[in-house]
Amino acid sequence: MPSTSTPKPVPKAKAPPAAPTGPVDPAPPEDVSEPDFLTQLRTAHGAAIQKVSYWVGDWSVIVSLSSLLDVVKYLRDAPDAAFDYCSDVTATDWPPRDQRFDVIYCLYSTRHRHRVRIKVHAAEDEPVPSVTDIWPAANWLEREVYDLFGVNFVGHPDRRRLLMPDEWQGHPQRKDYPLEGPGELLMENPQDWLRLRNIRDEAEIE
Amino acid sequence: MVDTLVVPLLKIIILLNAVLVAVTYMVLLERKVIAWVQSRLGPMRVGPYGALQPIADAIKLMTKEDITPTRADRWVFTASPIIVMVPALIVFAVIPFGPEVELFGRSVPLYITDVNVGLLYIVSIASLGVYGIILAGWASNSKYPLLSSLRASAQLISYEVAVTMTLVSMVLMAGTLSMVGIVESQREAGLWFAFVQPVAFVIFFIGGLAETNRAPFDLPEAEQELTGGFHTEYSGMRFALFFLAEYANMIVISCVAVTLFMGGWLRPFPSVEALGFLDLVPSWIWFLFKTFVFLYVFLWIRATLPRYRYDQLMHIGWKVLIPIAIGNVVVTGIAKVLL
Amino acid sequence: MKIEAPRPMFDTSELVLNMGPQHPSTHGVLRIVLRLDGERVVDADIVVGYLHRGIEKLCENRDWSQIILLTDRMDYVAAASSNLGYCETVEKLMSVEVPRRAQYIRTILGELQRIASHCLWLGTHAMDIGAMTVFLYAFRERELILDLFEEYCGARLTYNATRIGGLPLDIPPGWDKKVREFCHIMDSKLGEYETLLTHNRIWLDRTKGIGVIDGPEAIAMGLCGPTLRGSGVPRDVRKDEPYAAYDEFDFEVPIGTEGDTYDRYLVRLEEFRQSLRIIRQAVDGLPEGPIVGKVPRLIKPPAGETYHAVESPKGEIGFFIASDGRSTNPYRFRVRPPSFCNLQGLRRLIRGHLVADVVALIGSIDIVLGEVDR
Amino acid sequence: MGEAVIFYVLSALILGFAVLVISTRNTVHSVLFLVMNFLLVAMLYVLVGAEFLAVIQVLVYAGGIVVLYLFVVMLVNLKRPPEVHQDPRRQARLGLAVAGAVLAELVAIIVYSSASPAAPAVAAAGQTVEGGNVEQIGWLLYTDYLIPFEVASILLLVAMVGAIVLAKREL
Repeated sequence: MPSTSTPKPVPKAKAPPAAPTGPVDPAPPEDVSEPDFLTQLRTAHGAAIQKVSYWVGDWSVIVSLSSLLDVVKYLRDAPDAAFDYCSDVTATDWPPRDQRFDVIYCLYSTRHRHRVRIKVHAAEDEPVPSVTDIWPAANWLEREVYDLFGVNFVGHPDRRRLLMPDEWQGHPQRKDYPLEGPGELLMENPQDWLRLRNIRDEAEIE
Repeated sequence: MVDTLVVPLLKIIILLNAVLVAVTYMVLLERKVIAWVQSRLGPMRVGPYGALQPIADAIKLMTKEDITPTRADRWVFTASPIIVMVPALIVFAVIPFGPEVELFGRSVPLYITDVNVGLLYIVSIASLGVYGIILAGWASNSKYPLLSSLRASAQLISYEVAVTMTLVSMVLMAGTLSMVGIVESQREAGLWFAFVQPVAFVIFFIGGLAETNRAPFDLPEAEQELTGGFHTEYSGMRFALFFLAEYANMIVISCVAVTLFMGGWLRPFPSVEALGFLDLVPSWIWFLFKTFVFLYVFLWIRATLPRYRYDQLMHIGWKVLIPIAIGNVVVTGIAKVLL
Repeated sequence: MKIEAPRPMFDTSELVLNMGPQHPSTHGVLRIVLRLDGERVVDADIVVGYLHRGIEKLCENRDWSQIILLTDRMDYVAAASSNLGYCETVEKLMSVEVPRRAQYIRTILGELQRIASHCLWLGTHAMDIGAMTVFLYAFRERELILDLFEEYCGARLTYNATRIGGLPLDIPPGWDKKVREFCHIMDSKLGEYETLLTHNRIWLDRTKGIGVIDGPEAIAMGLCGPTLRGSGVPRDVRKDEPYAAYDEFDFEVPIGTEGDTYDRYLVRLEEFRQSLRIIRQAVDGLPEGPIVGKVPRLIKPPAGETYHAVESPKGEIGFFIASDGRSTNPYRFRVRPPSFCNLQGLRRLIRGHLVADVVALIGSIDIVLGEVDR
Repeated sequence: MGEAVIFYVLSALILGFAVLVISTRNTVHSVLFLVMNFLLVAMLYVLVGAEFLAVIQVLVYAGGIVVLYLFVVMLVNLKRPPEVHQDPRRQARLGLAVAGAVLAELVAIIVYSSASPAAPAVAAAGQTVEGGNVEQIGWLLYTDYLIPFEVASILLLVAMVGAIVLAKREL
């Protein structure tokens, strides 16, 4: 019996997969032809477009933050695009990235019945221009994104928290926000948690 | 002594009790009728077919906690339900349920008193009920009751004008303000006044709906808008007083309508001899039956119609009902002079 | 020289009325802070979030098939529509083919759900305006639908009725017959509702010209569903971007002309009929075959993002889902709730109207706070 | 005897409530005492056999006019005194003037009535009318007092039109 037995190889604990650094945004395959409005957008605002991607039938365009307003205004007004309906404004959070937020605008045209997604990358405090002037529908949608992600919308007429209480700390939908909320204390002993919070609030007031 | 003191006192006691019982059963009737309209059963648990439900309700209301909001005006808050309830009850003094009848060898009139300003008495006492509603809303020191009491006072005052105008034309017809006299004059005319004065009848009925805050004019207590209105802050027996007063007022309005337009205790077509067998039914049964029909219509309307909006209600009151009522008075007067 | 403005005779100050979060007509825990001049609404602030349960965050930490029952809890009066929307979105991400029989049954469930949800809307809307009988009539018929759902999946409110790739169960024997019977009953009951409301003078007075919004503005405000169609915009996801088996059926998209509360009422009433029409066609043409497509046991869609919308009874309910392709839960789960977008337009609709109209308009846009707040 | 007792009790109550009307701080309470006052006055009318007047008193004053008072008092915030009332001696001066006027009026009434005791109104109108005092009042209003009656109604009409013109911002 060998005295120096090599310790059994302990099965390595599977390291948690590294946090993803961003969406795939695959380029459109060769056999799919671009819709007309995208081709025209390229000619009109070619410099603003960072990438055009296609996945399971959805077109999405990544544009640079600085020219967001120009692009969406063009998309709303150009007769071939006519994206008059803002279905959704949302965001995704990719913390390892420098510009951690993708702010996503899901647009629809009631005239041509087509869709497109516009995406911009934004860093934590980077100002994102509000599109409320172009689609009033974006008002609450942007408020919700601000509330849950902390995306810094500028030019929004009424930038308050929407779903969370006004005095809430942090932005719950971020990936680094703990799932169980502000801390275990809240769950186990709400009274203490409340007292602590009140002390903190008073300290803030002073 | 017996005729001047004992009999009236007995009558008052009997009437007050009868009215209060009628009012509680009115609540049950409403729940039943509306339930049937809505293909439900209504109360079924207390007593056979829910017949004892009013008693259960009364016990529940009396044992409930009596809450006075901290910032309410304590005195006015306490007084308001009483102010609402008292006029609703004392109006019954002049309602004639029947003519003089022989009872235990004594001629007893089936009404408490017959004053020569009976109709005006009813109108003036009924107009005092609005104080309870206004003050309840104000004294609660709460916004919904306040809005409600503003609505209530505007509504009651506006519709009072139209209703009083129809009464004027009725007085022109009958030539007296006494309730008994009005019934007697219908006997002489041989016709219910509802057939002679259909316009006044309709206006009186619509106005009556509004005066009693019943659907479709139940804006002051619209629970979907004002969360119950002026009695939002009331609980227990004080709330019950508001509730009972509303139903007592419904009965009053029905009684007045029957007296003025439907011949009071008279049988249908009092002048037609061929219908003489109808006289076998005692007069007061006729009166109660007609009142019941009116009350049923009240409930029926509540189950069927949506609610008017405040401005529409005022519009109907001032721009439709009042001009028609005034025109009706003028026409009646001219007809009276010419005929 | 300084000219002083004439001093008003009395101080008239605006009354701030806090409507909700506990109020009989806010359909849940909606709070509206009204600024009133007399009874006229000068402005309103709509406060939501009282029912916020963090469903989006929760879904990002549950695996793909567990999420279906969380979607039940959003629009809890139209759970099957949310189920369907979510499952279709994941199927789109995974490029799964769903068998035709499953598509048909999904369509039937979706339309039954639409009728049930519209019944609840009609009842509460009429109740808010004071017509209490319609409420009980509408609930009577809704009960029949709940019975059908109960027979299909065992639940009466939160159905969990679809699965990724198909359905959990085939329809029980005789169920299609009962659905046909229901369609027959519903047809005659619709007449009852109409008798009580459509030509009722008071109903017309209360709903005509209230909360008027024209088509272009409604589109810009992001309204959706019957609320948008009431303004004359023929936008219906079922027609424009057909899903399930809708492209195989013959139906119309009713639209309004004036864009007022009455038109929204008429549009929804007509949708009852169109839904019945779809259900009849689907039951008649129900194909045979499997009810689940080819899906792996462990659901793990490839990395990518997609947005997919279906027409819930309230409007376009969209799901934006991002998968990172590695974990068994979505990386980002986002719902585009139709009630939320419609509620946003409420402030514009109620301005200048009376308190009583506020109640009518809340009913008219048909919101469910579980979906607004998630 | 009984009537006299009732009369004095009623009068005392009326005066008491009248004092309360002007001495209460709370405006709504004050209006309420005014209503009580009116109701008691109506009872006085009943006591002297004028039921019609009594009922009209309740209907018009208690049931109509004071409700409007209450309406205004509830709607308008009266907590802050208007600036014109800031002058502390103004009230005293005004009060003195009004008191003097009332005193003069009382004296005049006493002197006048003791000088020439008025004939009973009904007797003056002629005894042709039978029945209750409703008929009598009606008869008087439409015969002897026709012109004052019509003038009063025109006055009220003008007041009503004026109120509508004032209240309506644009016609």
